Amino acid sequence: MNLTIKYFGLLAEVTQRSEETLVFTKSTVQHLLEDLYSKYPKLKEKDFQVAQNLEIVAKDTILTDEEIALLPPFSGG
Amino acid sequence: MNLTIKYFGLLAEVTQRSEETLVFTKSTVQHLLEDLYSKYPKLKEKDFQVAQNLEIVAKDTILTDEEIALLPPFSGG
Amino acid sequence: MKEKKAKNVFVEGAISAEFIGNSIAKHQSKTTIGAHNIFLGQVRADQIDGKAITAIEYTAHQDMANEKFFEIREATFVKFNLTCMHIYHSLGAVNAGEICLFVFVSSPRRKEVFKALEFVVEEIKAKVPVFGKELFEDESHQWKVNS
Amino acid sequence: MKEKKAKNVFVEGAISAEFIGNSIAKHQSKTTIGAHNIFLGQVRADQIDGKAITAIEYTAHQDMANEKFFEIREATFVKFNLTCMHIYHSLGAVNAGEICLFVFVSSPRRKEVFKALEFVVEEIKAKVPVFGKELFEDESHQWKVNS
Repeated sequence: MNLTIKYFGLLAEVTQRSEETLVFTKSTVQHLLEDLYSKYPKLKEKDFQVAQNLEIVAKDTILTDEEIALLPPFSGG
Repeated sequence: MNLTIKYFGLLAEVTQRSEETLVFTKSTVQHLLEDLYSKYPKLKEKDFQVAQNLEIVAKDTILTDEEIALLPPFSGG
Repeated sequence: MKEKKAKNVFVEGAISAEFIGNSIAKHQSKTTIGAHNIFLGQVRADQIDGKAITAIEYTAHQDMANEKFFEIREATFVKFNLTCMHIYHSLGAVNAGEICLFVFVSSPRRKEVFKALEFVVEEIKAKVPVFGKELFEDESHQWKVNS
Repeated sequence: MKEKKAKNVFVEGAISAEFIGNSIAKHQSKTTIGAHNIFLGQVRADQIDGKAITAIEYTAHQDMANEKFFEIREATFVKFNLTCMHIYHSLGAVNAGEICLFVFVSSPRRKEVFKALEFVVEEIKAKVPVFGKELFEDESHQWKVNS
Protein backbone atom coordinates (compact mmCIF):
# COMPACT_ATOMS: atom_id res chain seq x y z
CA MET A 1 0.00 0.00 0.00
CA ASN A 2 0.98 3.65 -0.43
CA LEU A 3 1.24 5.50 2.87
CA THR A 4 1.44 9.25 3.15
CA ILE A 5 3.36 10.12 6.31
CA LYS A 6 3.28 13.63 7.74
CA TYR A 7 5.77 14.99 10.28
CA PHE A 8 4.97 17.97 12.49
CA GLY A 9 6.88 20.44 14.63
CA LEU A 10 10.07 19.06 16.15
CA LEU A 11 9.65 15.79 14.22
CA ALA A 12 9.82 17.58 10.87
CA GLU A 13 13.18 18.94 12.06
CA VAL A 14 14.40 15.43 12.92
CA THR A 15 13.33 13.90 9.61
CA GLN A 16 14.04 17.08 7.64
CA ARG A 17 10.80 16.73 5.77
CA SER A 18 7.14 17.50 6.44
CA GLU A 19 5.70 14.71 4.34
CA GLU A 20 6.71 11.61 2.37
CA THR A 21 5.02 8.72 0.59
CA LEU A 22 6.16 5.17 1.32
CA VAL A 23 5.25 1.88 -0.32
CA PHE A 24 4.69 -0.39 2.65
CA THR A 25 3.82 -4.09 2.92
CA LYS A 26 3.58 -4.82 6.65
CA SER A 27 0.46 -4.36 8.68
CA THR A 28 0.62 -2.32 11.91
CA VAL A 29 1.59 1.13 13.12
CA GLN A 30 4.33 -0.53 15.20
CA HIS A 31 5.82 -2.10 12.07
CA LEU A 32 5.83 1.25 10.34
CA LEU A 33 7.50 2.92 13.31
CA GLU A 34 10.28 0.30 13.32
CA ASP A 35 11.01 1.12 9.69
CA LEU A 36 10.96 4.85 10.42
CA TYR A 37 13.30 4.41 13.41
CA SER A 38 15.81 2.67 11.10
CA LYS A 39 15.52 5.49 8.61
CA TYR A 40 15.57 8.31 11.23
CA PRO A 41 17.35 6.98 14.36
CA LYS A 42 16.79 10.22 16.28
CA LEU A 43 13.02 9.76 16.00
CA LYS A 44 13.25 7.03 18.63
CA GLU A 45 14.32 9.55 21.31
CA LYS A 46 11.31 11.76 20.66
CA ASP A 47 7.92 11.76 22.37
CA PHE A 48 5.05 11.63 19.86
CA GLN A 49 1.63 10.20 19.05
CA VAL A 50 0.48 8.65 15.80
CA ALA A 51 -2.73 9.65 14.03
CA GLN A 52 -4.27 7.64 11.20
CA ASN A 53 -6.82 9.48 9.14
CA LEU A 54 -6.96 12.36 11.68
CA GLU A 55 -7.50 10.15 14.76
CA ILE A 56 -4.90 9.21 17.37
CA VAL A 57 -4.32 5.45 17.21
CA ALA A 58 -2.52 2.82 19.31
CA LYS A 59 0.68 1.15 18.13
CA ASP A 60 -1.04 -2.17 17.35
CA THR A 61 -3.56 -0.53 15.01
CA ILE A 62 -3.80 -2.08 11.55
CA LEU A 63 -2.70 0.31 8.83
CA THR A 64 -5.20 1.29 6.21
CA ASP A 65 -3.87 3.11 3.17
CA GLU A 66 -4.77 6.47 4.57
CA GLU A 67 -2.74 9.31 6.01
CA ILE A 68 -0.40 8.70 8.93
CA ALA A 69 0.71 11.72 11.00
CA LEU A 70 3.46 11.80 13.62
CA LEU A 71 2.51 14.42 16.21
CA PRO A 72 4.83 15.74 18.94
CA PRO A 73 3.28 17.03 22.21
CA PHE A 74 0.60 19.61 21.47
CA SER A 75 1.36 23.18 22.48
CA GLY A 76 -1.49 25.29 21.16
CA GLY A 77 -2.99 28.32 22.85
CA MET B 1 -27.54 62.70 67.33
CA ASN B 2 -28.16 63.59 63.69
CA LEU B 3 -28.54 60.54 61.48
CA THR B 4 -28.43 60.66 57.71
CA ILE B 5 -30.49 57.78 56.35
CA LYS B 6 -30.22 56.73 52.72
CA TYR B 7 -32.75 54.55 50.88
CA PHE B 8 -31.87 52.60 47.76
CA GLY B 9 -33.70 50.87 44.93
CA LEU B 10 -37.11 49.51 45.87
CA LEU B 11 -36.82 51.05 49.35
CA ALA B 12 -36.59 54.56 47.92
CA GLU B 13 -39.90 53.83 46.17
CA VAL B 14 -41.48 52.70 49.46
CA THR B 15 -40.29 55.73 51.42
CA GLN B 16 -40.57 58.09 48.47
CA ARG B 17 -37.22 59.60 49.27
CA SER B 18 -33.59 58.73 48.72
CA GLU B 19 -32.26 60.40 51.84
CA GLU B 20 -33.39 62.09 55.03
CA THR B 21 -31.83 63.42 58.23
CA LEU B 22 -33.32 62.44 61.58
CA VAL B 23 -32.59 63.65 65.07
CA PHE B 24 -32.45 60.44 67.07
CA THR B 25 -31.93 59.70 70.75
CA LYS B 26 -32.06 55.90 71.08
CA SER B 27 -29.07 53.66 70.66
CA THR B 28 -29.29 50.70 68.26
CA VAL B 29 -30.05 49.95 64.63
CA GLN B 30 -33.07 47.94 65.82
CA HIS B 31 -34.46 51.01 67.61
CA LEU B 32 -34.03 53.06 64.48
CA LEU B 33 -35.77 50.42 62.36
CA GLU B 34 -38.75 50.39 64.74
CA ASP B 35 -39.12 54.13 64.26
CA LEU B 36 -38.80 53.78 60.50
CA TYR B 37 -41.41 50.99 60.42
CA SER B 38 -43.87 53.32 62.19
CA LYS B 39 -43.14 56.04 59.69
CA TYR B 40 -43.16 53.75 56.60
CA PRO B 41 -45.26 50.67 57.44
CA LYS B 42 -44.57 49.04 54.05
CA LEU B 43 -40.86 48.94 54.85
CA LYS B 44 -41.54 46.09 57.24
CA GLU B 45 -42.56 43.80 54.36
CA LYS B 46 -39.33 44.38 52.51
CA ASP B 47 -36.10 42.42 52.58
CA PHE B 48 -33.07 44.64 53.23
CA GLN B 49 -29.74 45.01 55.00
CA VAL B 50 -28.50 47.99 56.98
CA ALA B 51 -25.09 49.56 56.43
CA GLN B 52 -23.51 52.02 58.85
CA ASN B 53 -20.64 54.05 57.48
CA LEU B 54 -20.45 51.81 54.35
CA GLU B 55 -20.35 48.50 56.25
CA ILE B 56 -23.21 46.03 56.68
CA VAL B 57 -24.12 45.85 60.37
CA ALA B 58 -26.28 43.63 62.61
CA LYS B 59 -29.51 44.90 64.13
CA ASP B 60 -28.03 45.19 67.63
CA THR B 61 -25.23 47.47 66.49
CA ILE B 62 -24.87 50.71 68.41
CA LEU B 63 -25.54 53.76 66.27
CA THR B 64 -22.77 56.27 65.78
CA ASP B 65 -23.71 59.56 64.21
CA GLU B 66 -22.60 58.45 60.79
CA GLU B 67 -24.50 57.50 57.66
CA ILE B 68 -27.09 54.72 57.77
CA ALA B 69 -28.09 53.07 54.47
CA LEU B 70 -31.01 50.72 53.86
CA LEU B 71 -30.03 48.34 51.06
CA PRO B 72 -32.42 45.98 49.27
CA PRO B 73 -31.01 42.73 47.77
CA PHE B 74 -28.06 43.50 45.49
CA SER B 75 -28.58 42.95 41.80
CA GLY B 76 -25.47 44.23 40.08
CA GLY B 77 -23.85 42.74 37.02
CA MET C 1 -13.99 57.69 57.93
CA LYS C 2 -11.37 55.27 56.66
CA GLU C 3 -8.84 56.47 54.14
CA LYS C 4 -10.32 56.37 50.63
CA LYS C 5 -8.17 54.35 48.29
CA ALA C 6 -10.96 53.08 46.08
CA LYS C 7 -11.17 54.44 42.56
CA ASN C 8 -14.47 54.85 40.75
CA VAL C 9 -15.58 51.65 39.02
CA PHE C 10 -18.79 53.13 37.61
CA VAL C 11 -19.34 54.36 34.08
CA GLU C 12 -22.41 56.21 32.87
CA GLY C 13 -24.57 54.00 30.62
CA ALA C 14 -23.53 50.93 28.66
CA ILE C 15 -19.95 49.70 28.28
CA SER C 16 -19.13 49.66 24.56
CA ALA C 17 -17.46 46.80 22.68
CA GLU C 18 -14.94 49.36 21.43
CA PHE C 19 -13.99 50.29 25.02
CA ILE C 20 -13.39 46.59 25.73
CA GLY C 21 -11.31 46.21 22.57
CA ASN C 22 -9.20 49.23 23.54
CA SER C 23 -8.72 47.82 27.02
CA ILE C 24 -7.41 44.54 25.52
CA ALA C 25 -5.08 46.47 23.20
CA LYS C 26 -3.55 48.33 26.17
CA HIS C 27 -2.37 45.01 27.61
CA GLN C 28 -0.27 44.05 24.63
CA SER C 29 2.78 45.85 25.97
CA LYS C 30 2.66 43.67 29.12
CA THR C 31 4.69 40.72 27.91
CA THR C 32 4.65 38.76 31.18
CA ILE C 33 0.94 38.09 30.62
CA GLY C 34 0.08 34.70 29.09
CA ALA C 35 -3.66 34.56 29.72
CA HIS C 36 -6.54 37.01 29.92
CA ASN C 37 -10.05 36.16 31.07
CA ILE C 38 -12.92 38.56 30.53
CA PHE C 39 -16.46 38.43 31.90
CA LEU C 40 -19.16 40.57 30.33
CA GLY C 41 -22.64 40.94 31.78
CA GLN C 42 -25.20 41.77 29.08
CA VAL C 43 -28.80 42.90 29.62
CA ARG C 44 -31.28 40.23 28.52
CA ALA C 45 -34.65 41.10 26.90
CA ASP C 46 -36.43 38.58 29.15
CA GLN C 47 -40.18 38.17 28.69
CA ILE C 48 -42.07 38.44 31.98
CA ASP C 49 -45.86 38.04 31.91
CA GLY C 50 -45.80 38.71 28.17
CA LYS C 51 -43.78 41.94 28.43
CA ALA C 52 -40.18 42.27 27.31
CA ILE C 53 -37.47 43.99 29.34
CA THR C 54 -36.14 46.87 27.25
CA ALA C 55 -33.45 48.14 29.63
CA ILE C 56 -32.11 47.95 33.16
CA GLU C 57 -31.56 51.17 35.05
CA TYR C 58 -28.74 50.77 37.56
CA THR C 59 -28.35 52.74 40.77
CA ALA C 60 -25.85 52.11 43.53
CA HIS C 61 -24.68 53.23 46.91
CA GLN C 62 -21.66 54.52 45.06
CA ASP C 63 -19.30 55.22 47.96
CA MET C 64 -19.98 51.85 49.54
CA ALA C 65 -19.88 50.06 46.18
CA ASN C 66 -16.50 51.54 45.28
CA GLU C 67 -15.21 50.50 48.71
CA LYS C 68 -16.48 46.95 48.14
CA PHE C 69 -15.02 46.80 44.62
CA PHE C 70 -11.71 47.87 46.14
CA GLU C 71 -11.88 45.23 48.88
CA ILE C 72 -12.72 42.54 46.30
CA ARG C 73 -9.79 43.69 44.20
CA GLU C 74 -7.37 43.52 47.13
CA ALA C 75 -8.63 40.09 48.22
CA THR C 76 -8.30 38.76 44.68
CA PHE C 77 -4.68 39.89 44.35
CA VAL C 78 -3.92 38.14 47.64
CA LYS C 79 -5.63 34.89 46.60
CA PHE C 80 -4.45 34.63 43.00
CA ASN C 81 -1.28 35.33 41.03
CA LEU C 82 -2.56 38.11 38.80
CA THR C 83 -0.71 40.69 36.75
CA CYS C 84 -3.66 43.05 36.56
CA MET C 85 -7.40 43.38 37.06
CA HIS C 86 -10.00 45.87 35.84
CA ILE C 87 -13.66 46.20 36.82
CA TYR C 88 -16.25 48.50 35.22
CA HIS C 89 -19.96 48.62 36.10
CA SER C 90 -22.67 50.72 34.48
CA LEU C 91 -24.89 53.26 36.20
CA GLY C 92 -28.10 54.55 34.63
CA ALA C 93 -29.95 52.90 31.75
CA VAL C 94 -28.43 50.02 29.81
CA ASN C 95 -30.54 48.69 26.94
CA ALA C 96 -31.15 44.99 26.24
CA GLY C 97 -28.13 43.64 24.34
CA GLU C 98 -25.78 46.19 25.89
CA ILE C 99 -23.02 45.43 28.38
CA CYS C 100 -23.35 46.50 32.04
CA LEU C 101 -20.39 44.70 33.69
CA PHE C 102 -16.85 44.22 32.40
CA VAL C 103 -14.34 42.29 34.53
CA PHE C 104 -10.87 41.70 33.07
CA VAL C 105 -8.13 39.63 34.79
CA SER C 106 -4.67 38.79 33.44
CA SER C 107 -1.93 36.47 34.65
CA PRO C 108 1.17 34.70 33.40
CA ARG C 109 -0.80 31.40 33.68
CA ARG C 110 -4.28 30.38 32.58
CA LYS C 111 -5.23 28.36 35.69
CA GLU C 112 -5.10 31.54 37.74
CA VAL C 113 -7.36 33.62 35.52
CA PHE C 114 -10.21 31.09 35.50
CA LYS C 115 -10.32 30.86 39.28
CA ALA C 116 -9.80 34.58 39.81
CA LEU C 117 -12.46 35.74 37.35
CA GLU C 118 -15.21 33.55 38.78
CA PHE C 119 -14.25 34.65 42.30
CA VAL C 120 -14.43 38.34 41.36
CA VAL C 121 -17.78 38.06 39.57
CA GLU C 122 -19.41 36.08 42.40
CA GLU C 123 -18.06 38.53 44.97
CA ILE C 124 -19.46 41.48 43.00
CA LYS C 125 -22.89 39.84 42.80
CA ALA C 126 -22.88 39.09 46.54
CA LYS C 127 -21.24 42.12 48.11
CA VAL C 128 -21.62 45.24 46.00
CA PRO C 129 -24.69 47.44 46.62
CA VAL C 130 -25.91 47.91 43.04
CA PHE C 131 -29.60 47.80 42.21
CA GLY C 132 -31.14 47.02 38.83
CA LYS C 133 -34.57 48.33 37.87
CA GLU C 134 -35.91 46.32 34.95
CA LEU C 135 -37.85 48.54 32.58
CA PHE C 136 -40.57 47.04 30.38
CA GLU C 137 -41.81 48.17 26.99
CA ASP C 138 -45.06 49.46 28.56
CA GLU C 139 -43.05 51.69 30.96
CA SER C 140 -43.82 49.54 33.97
CA HIS C 141 -40.87 48.17 35.95
CA GLN C 142 -39.75 45.58 38.48
CA TRP C 143 -36.63 45.31 40.64
CA LYS C 144 -34.06 42.82 39.45
CA VAL C 145 -33.19 39.89 41.72
CA ASN C 146 -29.88 38.08 41.10
CA SER C 147 -29.98 34.31 40.83
CA MET D 1 -13.23 9.85 5.19
CA LYS D 2 -15.87 11.18 7.53
CA GLU D 3 -18.05 14.00 6.39
CA LYS D 4 -16.29 17.33 6.87
CA LYS D 5 -18.41 19.67 8.92
CA ALA D 6 -15.61 21.51 10.64
CA LYS D 7 -14.99 25.11 9.67
CA ASN D 8 -11.55 26.68 9.72
CA VAL D 9 -10.57 27.97 13.16
CA PHE D 10 -7.15 29.24 12.10
CA VAL D 11 -6.22 32.81 11.31
CA GLU D 12 -2.91 33.92 9.84
CA GLY D 13 -0.77 35.73 12.43
CA ALA D 14 -1.92 37.46 15.62
CA ILE D 15 -5.56 38.03 16.59
CA SER D 16 -6.09 41.78 16.98
CA ALA D 17 -7.84 43.51 19.87
CA GLU D 18 -10.01 45.22 17.28
CA PHE D 19 -11.16 41.85 15.90
CA ILE D 20 -12.14 40.82 19.44
CA GLY D 21 -13.98 44.11 20.00
CA ASN D 22 -15.90 43.63 16.74
CA SER D 23 -16.78 40.08 17.72
CA ILE D 24 -18.23 41.35 21.02
CA ALA D 25 -20.20 44.04 19.18
CA LYS D 26 -21.80 41.42 16.90
CA HIS D 27 -23.35 39.75 19.95
CA GLN D 28 -25.29 42.79 21.06
CA SER D 29 -28.27 41.91 18.88
CA LYS D 30 -28.59 38.57 20.71
CA THR D 31 -30.78 39.64 23.59
CA THR D 32 -31.18 36.20 25.19
CA ILE D 33 -27.50 36.37 26.21
CA GLY D 34 -26.83 37.47 29.80
CA ALA D 35 -23.16 36.52 30.17
CA HIS D 36 -20.11 36.32 27.95
CA ASN D 37 -16.80 34.79 28.95
CA ILE D 38 -13.68 35.31 26.85
CA PHE D 39 -10.31 33.62 27.10
CA LEU D 40 -7.30 35.15 25.38
CA GLY D 41 -3.92 33.45 25.11
CA GLN D 42 -1.10 35.99 24.77
CA VAL D 43 2.53 35.25 23.88
CA ARG D 44 4.87 35.86 26.82
CA ALA D 45 8.40 37.23 26.41
CA ASP D 46 9.79 34.60 28.79
CA GLN D 47 13.51 34.70 29.55
CA ILE D 48 15.15 31.28 29.07
CA ASP D 49 18.88 30.97 29.79
CA GLY D 50 19.18 34.73 29.48
CA LYS D 51 17.44 34.99 26.11
CA ALA D 52 13.97 36.46 25.63
CA ILE D 53 11.26 34.86 23.50
CA THR D 54 10.35 37.35 20.77
CA ALA D 55 7.62 35.34 19.04
CA ILE D 56 5.97 31.95 18.74
CA GLU D 57 5.55 30.47 15.29
CA TYR D 58 2.53 28.18 15.19
CA THR D 59 2.05 25.23 12.86
CA ALA D 60 -0.71 22.64 12.99
CA HIS D 61 -2.06 19.51 11.44
CA GLN D 62 -4.79 21.74 10.12
CA ASP D 63 -7.31 19.15 8.94
CA MET D 64 -7.05 17.18 12.15
CA ALA D 65 -7.02 20.33 14.29
CA ASN D 66 -10.19 21.67 12.68
CA GLU D 67 -11.83 18.26 13.24
CA LYS D 68 -10.81 18.38 16.91
CA PHE D 69 -12.00 21.97 17.33
CA PHE D 70 -15.31 20.86 15.85
CA GLU D 71 -15.59 17.85 18.19
CA ILE D 72 -14.78 20.07 21.19
CA ARG D 73 -17.43 22.53 20.05
CA GLU D 74 -20.07 19.82 19.70
CA ALA D 75 -19.21 18.28 23.09
CA THR D 76 -19.38 21.69 24.76
CA PHE D 77 -22.84 22.44 23.40
CA VAL D 78 -24.02 19.06 24.73
CA LYS D 79 -22.52 19.62 28.19
CA PHE D 80 -23.43 23.27 28.74
CA ASN D 81 -26.36 25.57 27.99
CA LEU D 82 -24.66 27.96 25.58
CA THR D 83 -26.13 30.42 23.09
CA CYS D 84 -22.96 30.59 21.01
CA MET D 85 -19.27 29.80 20.93
CA HIS D 86 -16.37 31.02 18.80
CA ILE D 87 -12.79 29.78 18.65
CA TYR D 88 -9.89 31.36 16.74
CA HIS D 89 -6.26 30.19 16.81
CA SER D 90 -3.26 31.77 15.13
CA LEU D 91 -0.97 30.12 12.59
CA GLY D 92 2.45 31.52 11.72
CA ALA D 93 4.37 34.03 13.80
CA VAL D 94 2.76 35.80 16.77
CA ASN D 95 4.97 38.32 18.57
CA ALA D 96 5.32 38.59 22.34
CA GLY D 97 2.36 40.62 23.65
CA GLU D 98 0.11 39.55 20.78
CA ILE D 99 -2.89 37.24 21.05
CA CYS D 100 -2.77 33.70 19.62
CA LEU D 101 -5.98 32.13 21.00
CA PHE D 102 -9.46 33.67 21.35
CA VAL D 103 -12.27 31.59 22.84
CA PHE D 104 -15.66 33.27 23.31
CA VAL D 105 -18.69 31.61 24.95
CA SER D 106 -22.09 33.15 25.66
CA SER D 107 -25.11 31.96 27.61
CA PRO D 108 -28.23 33.30 29.25
CA ARG D 109 -26.58 32.53 32.64
CA ARG D 110 -23.13 33.20 34.05
CA LYS D 111 -22.62 29.83 35.80
CA GLU D 112 -22.63 28.12 32.40
CA VAL D 113 -20.04 30.34 30.76
CA PHE D 114 -17.43 29.86 33.48
CA LYS D 115 -17.63 26.06 33.33
CA ALA D 116 -17.87 25.96 29.54
CA LEU D 117 -14.92 28.29 28.87
CA GLU D 118 -12.49 26.42 31.10
CA PHE D 119 -13.64 23.11 29.55
CA VAL D 120 -13.07 24.41 26.01
CA VAL D 121 -9.63 25.86 26.74
CA GLU D 122 -8.39 22.71 28.52
CA GLU D 123 -9.73 20.53 25.70
CA ILE D 124 -7.93 22.66 23.11
CA LYS D 125 -4.64 22.40 25.01
CA ALA D 126 -5.01 18.61 25.36
CA LYS D 127 -6.51 17.51 22.05
CA VAL D 128 -5.70 19.88 19.21
CA PRO D 129 -2.49 19.23 17.20
CA VAL D 130 -0.98 22.70 17.21
CA PHE D 131 2.75 23.19 17.70
CA GLY D 132 4.48 26.32 18.95
CA LYS D 133 8.07 27.10 18.03
CA GLU D 134 9.47 29.67 20.46
CA LEU D 135 11.79 32.08 18.67
CA PHE D 136 14.53 33.87 20.60
CA GLU D 137 16.12 37.23 19.94
CA ASP D 138 19.35 35.50 18.74
CA GLU D 139 17.35 33.54 16.11
CA SER D 140 17.68 30.25 17.99
CA HIS D 141 14.47 28.42 18.90
CA GLN D 142 12.92 25.76 21.10
CA TRP D 143 9.65 23.85 20.89
CA LYS D 144 6.97 25.01 23.28
CA VAL D 145 5.68 22.55 25.89
CA ASN D 146 2.30 23.27 27.48
CA SER D 147 2.08 23.16 31.27
